[in-house]
Amino acid sequence: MTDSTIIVLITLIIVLPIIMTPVIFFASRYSERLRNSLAVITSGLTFALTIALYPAAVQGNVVQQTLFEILPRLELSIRFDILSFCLAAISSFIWFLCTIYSLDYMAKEHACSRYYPVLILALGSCQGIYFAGDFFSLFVFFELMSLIAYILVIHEETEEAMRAGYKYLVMTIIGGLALFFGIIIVFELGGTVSLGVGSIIQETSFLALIAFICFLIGFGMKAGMFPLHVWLPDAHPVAPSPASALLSGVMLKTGAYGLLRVIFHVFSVDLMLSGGWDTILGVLAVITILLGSAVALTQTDIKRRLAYSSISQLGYILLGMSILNDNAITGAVFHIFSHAFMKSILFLAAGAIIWKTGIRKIADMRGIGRQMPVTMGCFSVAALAMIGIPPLNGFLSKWTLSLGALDAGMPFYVLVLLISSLLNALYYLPIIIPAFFDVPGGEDHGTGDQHEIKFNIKEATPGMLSPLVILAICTLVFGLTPNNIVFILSRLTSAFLLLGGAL
Amino acid sequence: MEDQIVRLTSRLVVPFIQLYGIYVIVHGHLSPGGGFSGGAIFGASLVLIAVSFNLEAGAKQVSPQSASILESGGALGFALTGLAAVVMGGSYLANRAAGFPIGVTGDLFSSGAIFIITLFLGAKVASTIVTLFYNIIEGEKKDGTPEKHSG
Amino acid sequence: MELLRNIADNYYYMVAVVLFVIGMYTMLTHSNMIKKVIAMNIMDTSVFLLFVSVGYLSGGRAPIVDEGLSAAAYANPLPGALMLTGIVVAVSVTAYALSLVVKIYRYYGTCDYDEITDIRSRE
Amino acid sequence: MGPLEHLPVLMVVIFFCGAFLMPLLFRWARPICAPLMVAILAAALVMAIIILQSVYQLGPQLYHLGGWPPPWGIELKVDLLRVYMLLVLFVISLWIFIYALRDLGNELKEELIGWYYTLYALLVGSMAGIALTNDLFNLFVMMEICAITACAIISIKEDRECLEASFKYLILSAMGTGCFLLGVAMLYMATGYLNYDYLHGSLVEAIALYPRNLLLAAALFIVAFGTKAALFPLHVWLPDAHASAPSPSSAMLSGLVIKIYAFALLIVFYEVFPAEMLQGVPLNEIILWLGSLGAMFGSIYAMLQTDLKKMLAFSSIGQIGYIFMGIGFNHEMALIGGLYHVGVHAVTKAMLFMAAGVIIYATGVRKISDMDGIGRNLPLTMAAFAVGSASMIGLPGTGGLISKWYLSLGALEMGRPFFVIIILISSLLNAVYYMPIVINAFLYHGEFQFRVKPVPRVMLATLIFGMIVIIISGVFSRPAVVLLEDAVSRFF
Repeated sequence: MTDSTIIVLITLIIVLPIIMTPVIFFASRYSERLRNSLAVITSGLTFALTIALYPAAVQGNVVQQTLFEILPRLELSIRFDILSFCLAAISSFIWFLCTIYSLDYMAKEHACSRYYPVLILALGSCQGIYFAGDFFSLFVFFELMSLIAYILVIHEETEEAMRAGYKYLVMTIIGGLALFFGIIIVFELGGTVSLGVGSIIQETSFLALIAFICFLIGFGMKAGMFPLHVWLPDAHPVAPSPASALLSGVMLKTGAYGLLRVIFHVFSVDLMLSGGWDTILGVLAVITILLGSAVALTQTDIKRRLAYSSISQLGYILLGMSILNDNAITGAVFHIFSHAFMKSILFLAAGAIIWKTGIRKIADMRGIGRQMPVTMGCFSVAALAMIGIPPLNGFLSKWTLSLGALDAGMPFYVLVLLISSLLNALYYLPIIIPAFFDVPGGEDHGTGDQHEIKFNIKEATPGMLSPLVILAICTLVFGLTPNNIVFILSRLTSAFLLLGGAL
Repeated sequence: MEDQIVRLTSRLVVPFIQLYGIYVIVHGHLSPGGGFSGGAIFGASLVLIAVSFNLEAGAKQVSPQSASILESGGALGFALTGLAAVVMGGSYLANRAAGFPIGVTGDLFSSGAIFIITLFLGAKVASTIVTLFYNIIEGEKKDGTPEKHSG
Repeated sequence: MELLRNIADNYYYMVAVVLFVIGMYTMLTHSNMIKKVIAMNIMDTSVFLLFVSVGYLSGGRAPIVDEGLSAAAYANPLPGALMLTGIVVAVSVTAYALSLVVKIYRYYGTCDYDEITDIRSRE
Repeated sequence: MGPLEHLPVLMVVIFFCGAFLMPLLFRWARPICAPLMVAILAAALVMAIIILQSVYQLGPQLYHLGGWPPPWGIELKVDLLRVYMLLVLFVISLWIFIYALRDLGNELKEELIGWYYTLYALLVGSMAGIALTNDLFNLFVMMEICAITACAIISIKEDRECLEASFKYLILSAMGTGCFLLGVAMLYMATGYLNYDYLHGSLVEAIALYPRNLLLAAALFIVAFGTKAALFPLHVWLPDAHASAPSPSSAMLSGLVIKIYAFALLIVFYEVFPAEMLQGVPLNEIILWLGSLGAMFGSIYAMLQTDLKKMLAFSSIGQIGYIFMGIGFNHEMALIGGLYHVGVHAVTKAMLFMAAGVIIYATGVRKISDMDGIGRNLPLTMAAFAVGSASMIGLPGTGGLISKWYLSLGALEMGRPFFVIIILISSLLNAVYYMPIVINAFLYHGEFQFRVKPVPRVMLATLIFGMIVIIISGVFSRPAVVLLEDAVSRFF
């Protein structure tokens, strides 16, 4: 694949959703069907275009192209490498499925003519983040996506949603400003913010440390890193379920992606290690993992529990980044994939349950597995993967991460992973087990039959089930076979990054 | 106010004040004074009439409308005289350089454009003083505030 | 002694500064609007005085050109001319300020700033 | 002398002629008043563009009024810096005037509109004069014309708040003038010159003879321009004045008038005072600190406001703080940032005030809390408001980001990352008070409670123009930045 083809494809991937946004918005004036199909087609096309880049990614093509110069030495540019490809592929895939899922889920909701354009615009900006060729463009798309996500968060427009949204917005803006500060410092120290020049900052200094902390705040805020996670458990649950799936499954990863880029393109592995900055990240990651898991235990609302779980899972990715060796980075990247699959399943399944029954409390979900076997089946697959039951993909990422930790001589981290897995089991199993093995209704286990009539619930529509099933299959496939495509991609990415990540 | 002495005195004095004002205006380039001082003297005479008689009598001399026209006209004339110099080929507000005739130093007409400008300025200042006076007084009258406040 | 002589030599400085400070103080501390306007004039006048005193030449003649006198014999006309403009400006500002005071007075029946604040806070 | 050489003075005179023509025309030929004003503003803009070209070709130009050379005559100077200011000035005043054509009838009595045109022309003319002059005393005269007309376009509305606000403004502005004139007297006593270039030349020697006088003069200038430009803590007059004025006046005052004084301070500090003079004395530092305090406190005060226009007015105090920071850093990058912010904030704040004017025109609502849900009734207006807010916060794609970018780079070059944090915190504060308005306007759960009049197309068109300019300033900032780089390079 030639460079120019790649550039054209990338531009299309970013521009297509952005152009389609107003089209979808105006289409909704004429017919809902047209609007819905346009939204699905757009996200599907974006996914297809992204997948078309696969051969180039595997071959190790790297393309960097300046589009437009805003200020001297500060430009909007696009870049293609394997890391971009990985994240763009997974996010457009999940986006596509969530859009399909939305068709039925949102049919009952209000303001759909706002929801779909916003969804597609967020897709465009998300792909923009991944294909941005310099930190300034990345920042632009990052802010765009964060602000658009606000509209998804407050979609329900309830009092609670508005409050959560406000918190989200304030945090987003703080993060954005911190990011801006970091970018300015990098520009000042290195004279450029392009991703194509390898490590921009060569030596540690006070300003460089400030820049690192700023990036940590900016991207860590989005990734739900402790102590900047406070917005996340409020904002994710209040959004409509497909949007929660995207927020937790995909958009959180933009923060992780940004940090990866910062570590490998602004600084370098040596610089991180010599400055001891990996320790900062490591400590924060450990706290994030443990805190997220522990607080998730105490939640009674299923979506809130899932949101806290996201925090701890993102902690794994951060941990992988702090260890900074081949296995750890592979694990981190692989976990970006696996968590995207798993968390979207969990949110979509929870959404299906809420959509069908209105149940949000975990305690009320007893026996629901008998009524909605497919939904709960998928949920269980994902939950088990989260816990890290061996052949599933969650296990694979934890395994690789642990290997990385051991390689780096930090067995302590393995312990953290184990404790966290245990905690995961403690908060996921109490959902799954009663769902399948309890009878619906209440404490009286023996006389379940009459309750069953009251709770005569069927599965959600096929349109909602099919994305779930597809994702569950992916989870199984990418876990059961140790040498699957995703794992290979993660390996390649890790190798690529550790080689310096530049052109 | 109905005071015979004030009225008689001001009626006697006003023509002289006005004449002096004009004198100061036209001799602006020869002796201290000029458009501003002369205009102020001239305007003061008009205010004096209005104060010592009543507003109608003052308005008979120079109506508020014509005062405001004179005001704009004076300033406009000043600006246009400056522009005329540009048209005649000098810098803005140029005098001799633009070709305004300069007489013999010491004569009344010995300053070219300055003389014209001073005249405009005098008209402008005199009418401004009158307009200001009317503005303040009329505001008082129209509104009809209680008497005790207008001390 | 040195200091005193300096002060005595530059007395116009002192007068100007004293006037300026009086004006500024009154302008900022007094709540009566008319007093504020007067203070504004005092302040401006102090500067005019200072400026004119710069151009003054003791024993110098009015700067009307006459044959037979050297340039050193004349007082510097420029500060005077400038201050004439300054006075015109000050007059127009004063007139405008007074017309504002009149109008404010019509609304409130007072031209004391504190009283106006009182009236407005009661509404 | 070719006709082009007279352009500097014509740019000022055309306004004064127009100003005095307006009352006469308004009496006899009312319909042509507004088109004539538009024509004058457009003509001035064209002249500024022509001058820009000739400055690029021939370098800075001097113009001597009446043919008298300095130090006796009044001198006008045109260089890139001034042309930039003039371009900003003319574009924005033309734009605001077009908006004012429709809005004035709403706010003023019919017979006062002619006078409003006069004042408007005088105001623009005097601001052009401030930008162009090369002589301190002429600067003083122009500043006074500007001050009086600026007060007058507030008090022309003749309600109580306007009168009080303009009186307060007038008094404080007169105090500023007094300080300025005293400073001028100090400089004149030390050097005998009033012309910028001559002063600059002779101050180097004078500084050795009269160090205290000259420092006092510099301090007085800070107070004088600071008062007039609402530099914290001399801003007390601004909120009332800008909030109570008719909306076009508010746009003009917040958009341009305070900027022109900041610009004058910049010229005096960089062009008149030699660099040696400011060594060892932390005058720049003072400007910098006051600017950053203003940036913080302006935003904090703005958060507490309930009235929309008052909030915008307080926000101006914060934003002018950035401009002063740009001046105070004494670094090329920061100065470019500050100057760029002059233009960006002029557009943004003018547009926000116009949007507020449209809201008041259409619904009569002034309170922020009453604006919930207004976005559905006035979508375009609130979109403009949203874009303006984005630029105030400094979101990417808007001009606000570019100026903050340069300011921050300047701060870092000077080794002062602390001030970058101040800039960021004040941006955050901006977000805290601008965002809720936009969000509640569009996403409020419920109906807007007030009756909505249809908005004239002209007003909406001006808002659209504003949005476009803000976005262009954020995306295609190169030409302006290059111009500013050329303009300020001679100071460093």
